[in-house]
Amino acid sequence: MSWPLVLLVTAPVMAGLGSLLVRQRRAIEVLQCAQAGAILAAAALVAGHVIAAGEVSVGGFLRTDALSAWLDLIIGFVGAIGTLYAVGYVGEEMDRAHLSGRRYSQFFCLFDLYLGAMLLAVNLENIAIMWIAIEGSTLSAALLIGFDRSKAALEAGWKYVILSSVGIALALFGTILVYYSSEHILGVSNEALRWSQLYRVAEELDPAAIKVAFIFSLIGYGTKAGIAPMHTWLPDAHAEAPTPISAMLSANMLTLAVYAILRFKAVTDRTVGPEFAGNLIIGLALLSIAVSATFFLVQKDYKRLFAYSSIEHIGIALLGFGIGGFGVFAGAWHLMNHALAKSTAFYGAGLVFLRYHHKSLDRVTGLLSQMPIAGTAILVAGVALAGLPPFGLFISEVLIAIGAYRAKPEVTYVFLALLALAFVTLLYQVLRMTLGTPGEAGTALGKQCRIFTSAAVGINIVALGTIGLYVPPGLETLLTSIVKIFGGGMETPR
Amino acid sequence: MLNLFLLLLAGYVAGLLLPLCFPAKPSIQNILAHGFAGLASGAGILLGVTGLLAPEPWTASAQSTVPFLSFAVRLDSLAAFFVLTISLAGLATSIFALGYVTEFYGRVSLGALGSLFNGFLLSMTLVVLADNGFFFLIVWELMSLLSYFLVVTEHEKAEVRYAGLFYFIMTHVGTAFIILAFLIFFQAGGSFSFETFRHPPQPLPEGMRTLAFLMALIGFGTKAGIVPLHVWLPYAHPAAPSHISALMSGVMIKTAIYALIRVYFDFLGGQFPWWWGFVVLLVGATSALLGVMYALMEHDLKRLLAFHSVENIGIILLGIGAGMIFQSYGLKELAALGLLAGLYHTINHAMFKALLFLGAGSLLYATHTRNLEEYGGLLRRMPWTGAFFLIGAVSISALPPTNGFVSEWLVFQSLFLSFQLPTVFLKLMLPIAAAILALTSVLALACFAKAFGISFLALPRSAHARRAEEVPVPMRVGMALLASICVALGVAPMVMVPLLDRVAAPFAGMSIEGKVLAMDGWALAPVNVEFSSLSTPALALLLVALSMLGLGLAVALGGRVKSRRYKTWGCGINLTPRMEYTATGFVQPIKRVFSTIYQPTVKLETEFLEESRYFAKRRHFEFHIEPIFQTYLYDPLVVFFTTMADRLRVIQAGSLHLYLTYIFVTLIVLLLLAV
Amino acid sequence: MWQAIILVVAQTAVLLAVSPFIVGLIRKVKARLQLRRGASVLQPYADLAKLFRKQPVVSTTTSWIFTATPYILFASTLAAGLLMPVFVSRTPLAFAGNIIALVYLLALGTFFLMLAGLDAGSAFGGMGSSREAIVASLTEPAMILSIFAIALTKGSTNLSTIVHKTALLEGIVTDPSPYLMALAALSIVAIAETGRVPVDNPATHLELTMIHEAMILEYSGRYLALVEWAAGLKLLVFLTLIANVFAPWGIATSLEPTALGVGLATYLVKVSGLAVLIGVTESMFAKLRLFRVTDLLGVAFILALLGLVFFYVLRG
Amino acid sequence: MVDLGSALLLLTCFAIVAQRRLSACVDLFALQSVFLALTAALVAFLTGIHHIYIAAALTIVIKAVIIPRILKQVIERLNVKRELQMNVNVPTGLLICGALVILAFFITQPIIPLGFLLTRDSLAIALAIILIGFFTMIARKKAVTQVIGFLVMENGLFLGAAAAAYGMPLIVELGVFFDVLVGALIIGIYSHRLQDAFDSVDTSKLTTLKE
Repeated sequence: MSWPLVLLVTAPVMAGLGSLLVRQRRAIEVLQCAQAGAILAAAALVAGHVIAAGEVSVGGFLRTDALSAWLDLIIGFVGAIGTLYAVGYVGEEMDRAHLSGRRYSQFFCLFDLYLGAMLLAVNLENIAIMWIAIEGSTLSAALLIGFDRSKAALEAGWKYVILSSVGIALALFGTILVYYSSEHILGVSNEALRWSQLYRVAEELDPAAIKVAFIFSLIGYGTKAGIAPMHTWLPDAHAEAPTPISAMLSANMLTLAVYAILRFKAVTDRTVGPEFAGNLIIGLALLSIAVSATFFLVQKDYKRLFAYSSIEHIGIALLGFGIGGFGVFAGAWHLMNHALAKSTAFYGAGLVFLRYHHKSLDRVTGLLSQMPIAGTAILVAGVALAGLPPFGLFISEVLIAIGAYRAKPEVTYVFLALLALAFVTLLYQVLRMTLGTPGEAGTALGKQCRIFTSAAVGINIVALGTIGLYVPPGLETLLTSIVKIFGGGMETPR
Repeated sequence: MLNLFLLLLAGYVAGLLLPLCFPAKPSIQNILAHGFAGLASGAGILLGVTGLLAPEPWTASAQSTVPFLSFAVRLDSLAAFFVLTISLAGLATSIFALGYVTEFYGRVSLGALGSLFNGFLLSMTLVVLADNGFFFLIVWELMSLLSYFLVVTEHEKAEVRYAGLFYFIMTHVGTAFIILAFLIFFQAGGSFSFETFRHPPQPLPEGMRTLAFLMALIGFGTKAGIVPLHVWLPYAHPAAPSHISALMSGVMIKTAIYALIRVYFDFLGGQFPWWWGFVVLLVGATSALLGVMYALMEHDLKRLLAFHSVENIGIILLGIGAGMIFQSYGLKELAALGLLAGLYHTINHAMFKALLFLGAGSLLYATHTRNLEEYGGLLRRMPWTGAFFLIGAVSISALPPTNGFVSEWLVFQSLFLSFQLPTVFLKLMLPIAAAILALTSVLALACFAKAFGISFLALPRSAHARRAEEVPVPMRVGMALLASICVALGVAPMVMVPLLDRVAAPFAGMSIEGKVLAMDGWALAPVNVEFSSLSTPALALLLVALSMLGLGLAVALGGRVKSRRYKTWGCGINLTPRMEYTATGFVQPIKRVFSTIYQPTVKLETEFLEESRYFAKRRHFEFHIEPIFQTYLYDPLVVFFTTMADRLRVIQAGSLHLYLTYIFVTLIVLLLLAV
Repeated sequence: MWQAIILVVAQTAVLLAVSPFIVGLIRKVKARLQLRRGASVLQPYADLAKLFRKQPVVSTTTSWIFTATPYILFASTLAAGLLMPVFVSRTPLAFAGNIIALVYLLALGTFFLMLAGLDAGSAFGGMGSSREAIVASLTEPAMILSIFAIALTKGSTNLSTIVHKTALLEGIVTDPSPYLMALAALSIVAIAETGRVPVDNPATHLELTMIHEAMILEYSGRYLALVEWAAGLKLLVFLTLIANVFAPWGIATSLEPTALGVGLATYLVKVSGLAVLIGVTESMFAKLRLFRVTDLLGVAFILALLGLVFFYVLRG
Repeated sequence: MVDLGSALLLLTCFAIVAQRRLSACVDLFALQSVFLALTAALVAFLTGIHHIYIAAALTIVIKAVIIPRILKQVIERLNVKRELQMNVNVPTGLLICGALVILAFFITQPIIPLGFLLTRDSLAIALAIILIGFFTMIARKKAVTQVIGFLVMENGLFLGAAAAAYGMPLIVELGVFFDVLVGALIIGIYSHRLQDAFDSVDTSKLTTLKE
């Protein structure tokens, strides 16, 4: 019973190639919606199987444990909804003749390949092949970021491609080092690269080698995850990419990179104990939160604003993972809620951009009264991202604070202080945008665009609300088994 | 009790959701929202009363899938008392709102306003009911969030947005401290349930206890509006629609008082050094005095009332602080008395402050201005509102026989009984606190003589006031309810004291009902009749009887003389509003006497006629007082952060090589660390 | 029970009867000291009677507050008087309120008087009220502290208890300094509260200086009568307070007729004595500027505080 | 033997750092790739792991032939002959590279004993090459030289994989090669577009996006 997994990784690729072949817009739209449905269903089914059976694997090639299933859910859901949004958004661009039919189909081809690469990466068993898939996603993203060929877009794309290529290269060296130290035990073969195998023999691996390997993969994949100080490409890319892509980058790709780091962390923890990797991650995480908190205040561009908030939240999630125990629970939960909230925020931002054709924060006010959908999206997302109930980010942040306080109280003090600062600065900007009286008129959006985008926003907000204060039992099983992957038990007195 | 609780829950939830189902039908939304709110708060009143009378705390809980979180509620006497307070205010405001919100039709989405109103009431109720730290934090934050959105109801106004943001930031920073305080308790017990907070497996070390005390004081103090954390309050409360201001000022800040009592007397088991109590006392005295002093200088009625909330929180803390001091010396009955006094003032302030804010709302409704100088002569146009406002004013000025007087009298007593304390220092400090309290209440009296006199008496000072008309019935009913409660709590303390005793007794470790009530309930006599006694019913009767006597004498000695109506003597010219004493003029002496605190700056510009320097064409006068804490404490902070952020922009300088260098350096540093 | 009611009525009667006399006496003393013959001591009674009969003029700008105030003022002041022992140490209504209640009853009257001052709409009334506000707010703390200093020595804030104990020479402090401090403070307070020179001048209508007179400027006829009477009562209340708290000796500690007689007589002597004293001081001092009054009241506060300190220091 | 090959690779790195003329840099890179291929083949021969031969062959084809050609074309089109000013001047650069080599040996010290006797030091050298490549990207301003720096890093990686770890599984190798190729292509495309947009490939001029 493994077809859903196969479907999950193949559907986007097929849809992508398909939209390259069929050139009519309507056909592409249908294809995309079909793909969205397919990955959504497939992701749900895969997760279901994993919840039931613990693991799903196809050949020696694909293997999905709780962590992968978690990522499947995130990427699958956000990807599917993002596809709907993209149909609305890019369609609008085309209606306004900013886009030729050829470029239209190219966009969706790249978009789907990008999605496919990410979905593949999280379900692969072999860490080296996972690297290849991630590199694939990097490259397709590189093309998407520079998609509209403005100077800014090119600059952002260039920076992205250089920095993340370097990062990814470092990550590969990390992988090689793991292989280098594991092949003595598992033999010179694919076995030596399967994480399932690695976990098994991790205790026997050479600590020194694994340490170095972890540092390389932390910095390598960390560059992709936008951890400070490797985050520098992130604001540019998120701001200049077409908004559906910004949403995907922030909600999916960063999460994917975190996933990759986690795979290595799991091995490292088994080999040298959780302290080493934990401390490194905690340090960088706090740095990331600090950086983003300070940059909220000086923002002039609302897409950059949300980009920095991604840095902050990836930092928070990593802090959770770095702490371990139910910190892992919180971190994973944080990733999912962040993905939902952040994509919502970018959906809203995209609509605003379509209307005003500029990204200047100072000139956008009174969204609630002028663009109810976008306004609500940004307000709700802003409240959620600021870490307020009834949204899950509050839950995870408190849990992380708890975990941190248990492990290292001083970390908690710093963490809470930074959170408060980030709260103030982010909310200040978000409220400035949404409340008040509208500034300029802008150009109204087309009907189709409105339908698709508001559907996307609506679904996201509903999802965000439902899992706000309540972890569905299925997801809870996933989370607990994720915690087990990191060797922590869930001692959770209620 | 479960049924009552569920009824309350259902009512609020219905009021939360249903209005949203009828978009663009404001009148329906209005009725649904406030009708259900009224229903639910009615249930809340019953719940509170039953809870106060119940022998044992009532608990219920629903498990959650989140670690450490469980939706547990516990209705002990303390919680019940606050539920009662919240629900009373909730009921009155709901009735009032029925009429009041009509002026928002078309301007504001009634659906949003109504459901936020219900959500706000619900969250406040849950705050006092929560029995799990995590749950508490959630509803606490929800309360802040919802109240924020209520504050910015009229967000098209810039000052409203500013007020809201200021409030939101302050309260959230406060929450950070609360989280820390809870984490300290959590550390000891490994659980967030209040039960383990109460009885941790291993006791907290002294240092940790002190830290928890301070964190709680800062965290909850921010919400309560203690000086110097009060700065948000005079912005936020006036910015909200008046019935919301009534709830925020009357009730919301009380949840902080609840939490403080919960933490100090319940979690920390009332075991603390005397200086904790002294700190609370100090904070209370400062807040009381500065609160009323800044209130005096306000001519925006709602800001004035907001500052009085700071004052009254101070008075409440005086009572509680005294109680804590006595507690730390094991003087149980006095501890109970102090606590009782504080709690009594809590509910009293909730009632008369809500009443006054509703009154202010009515004035706003009738005149569309909040500026005292533009009112005047309203008592003849709005007799009902005027009467209710007067009752509120008399109560807040602590004049017999109203409720404010009773509770302040009790606070006085608990401060005077300080001669039983062992140390001379405290023996001196508490009476001085009493003196400060006396000063405070007289200044409050002056302030409300101004507020009522300038706005309701003499001639109308503006076209607004001339056009004013009495407000619709629901609003009057709402105010009438609160006014009658104020009087009742004043003349019938024997009803309230036993209930309050049930709240205080468990914490102080003894019941003092018998010691406070004398002459089978007709007099209060803490802690024995010899020391002091007070009987408001007697005073009320006496006052009535004697004014009858006065009337009698007048008739007897003078016979029935019909009095003649004639215009006031204006030194020969006809009296015009411009000759009346203004609010500014009224407080001028006070401003001058206390100029060290106010640091007033006065600007007077005069344009003379060209012909002669002896005739002024127009004079422009303005004075403003220095908001010390903002200028010297908060503004510098803001400046610091903004400049810091500005400096740090160089990190993101845009150069690819720089970025590559970051990665390179990080890599090398980490590698060196690892090896 | 009946006994109590009779006593209350009697006390009421005495207060009502004596207060105009005190006012008259003070006037007389001042006149004498200014080498005038001055009006008869009984003149105030005649004034009251006349005012009651005159037709009052009520301003058209006023509301019901204006007409209600005299009654409230009268009632509250008289009630204050009934809370404290006058010629019987155990006054029946003592349970109704202690010294703080007394202070706040007077405050109630002041509050409504301020409102009335504002109600007529003339600048004088407003000015009076605003000045009354500052004076009242500065006297209050001193008053509370001095009262407390006394209360401590007797372990009670019930006037009746204080007086009774002192009269029976219970718990007399060996060192009188706390008493003296408190006495000084309370006298200053009394002068300020009752609007006598050097704080206020009851005999002037010079707008720059008047406080109390300014508030009641618009009153006439029976309303004025009541207000004046209340003013007299307030003065008497303070005199009685000082007299009975600091020198209660002679007051009736039981209800034998002789004791009552003696008590009444001594009471009259004491208050008249104090009245003469006031008359003398009034003619010795010039009225202070409003903003110098604050210094005077500051002194009162410090005195009261010192009284407290002394008490504790001596007790150790 | 193998270490000798690795040493040669390291040498070419230094040459690239020292070289100012772009086309020369490209040639040096091609040369380095050839050395790399030889080393890999040598490893394959000595260990008898055959798929490393394929890897070696691919290296020759892609890195020694195709990519250099692409780069040459780019250079022609952009007619940037030589790089006059850099962020770090040549002597300092060389010194830093020396330091990096020492660092690489220092870091790999505890790991080396793990490796196969035959290729003891090539791991250290691989790391050194990676770091030097990275450094080149920082030190040079022109897009093309940055690309070369990146490709040098890739070579370092490949050396690490082939020599130190006796080659990754074949499928991995193929994947990696594919990615490298595509990556190079995309970077090429970008540098074209940058040229069109900014008429220069001096990446230090790309600083419009910042706070």
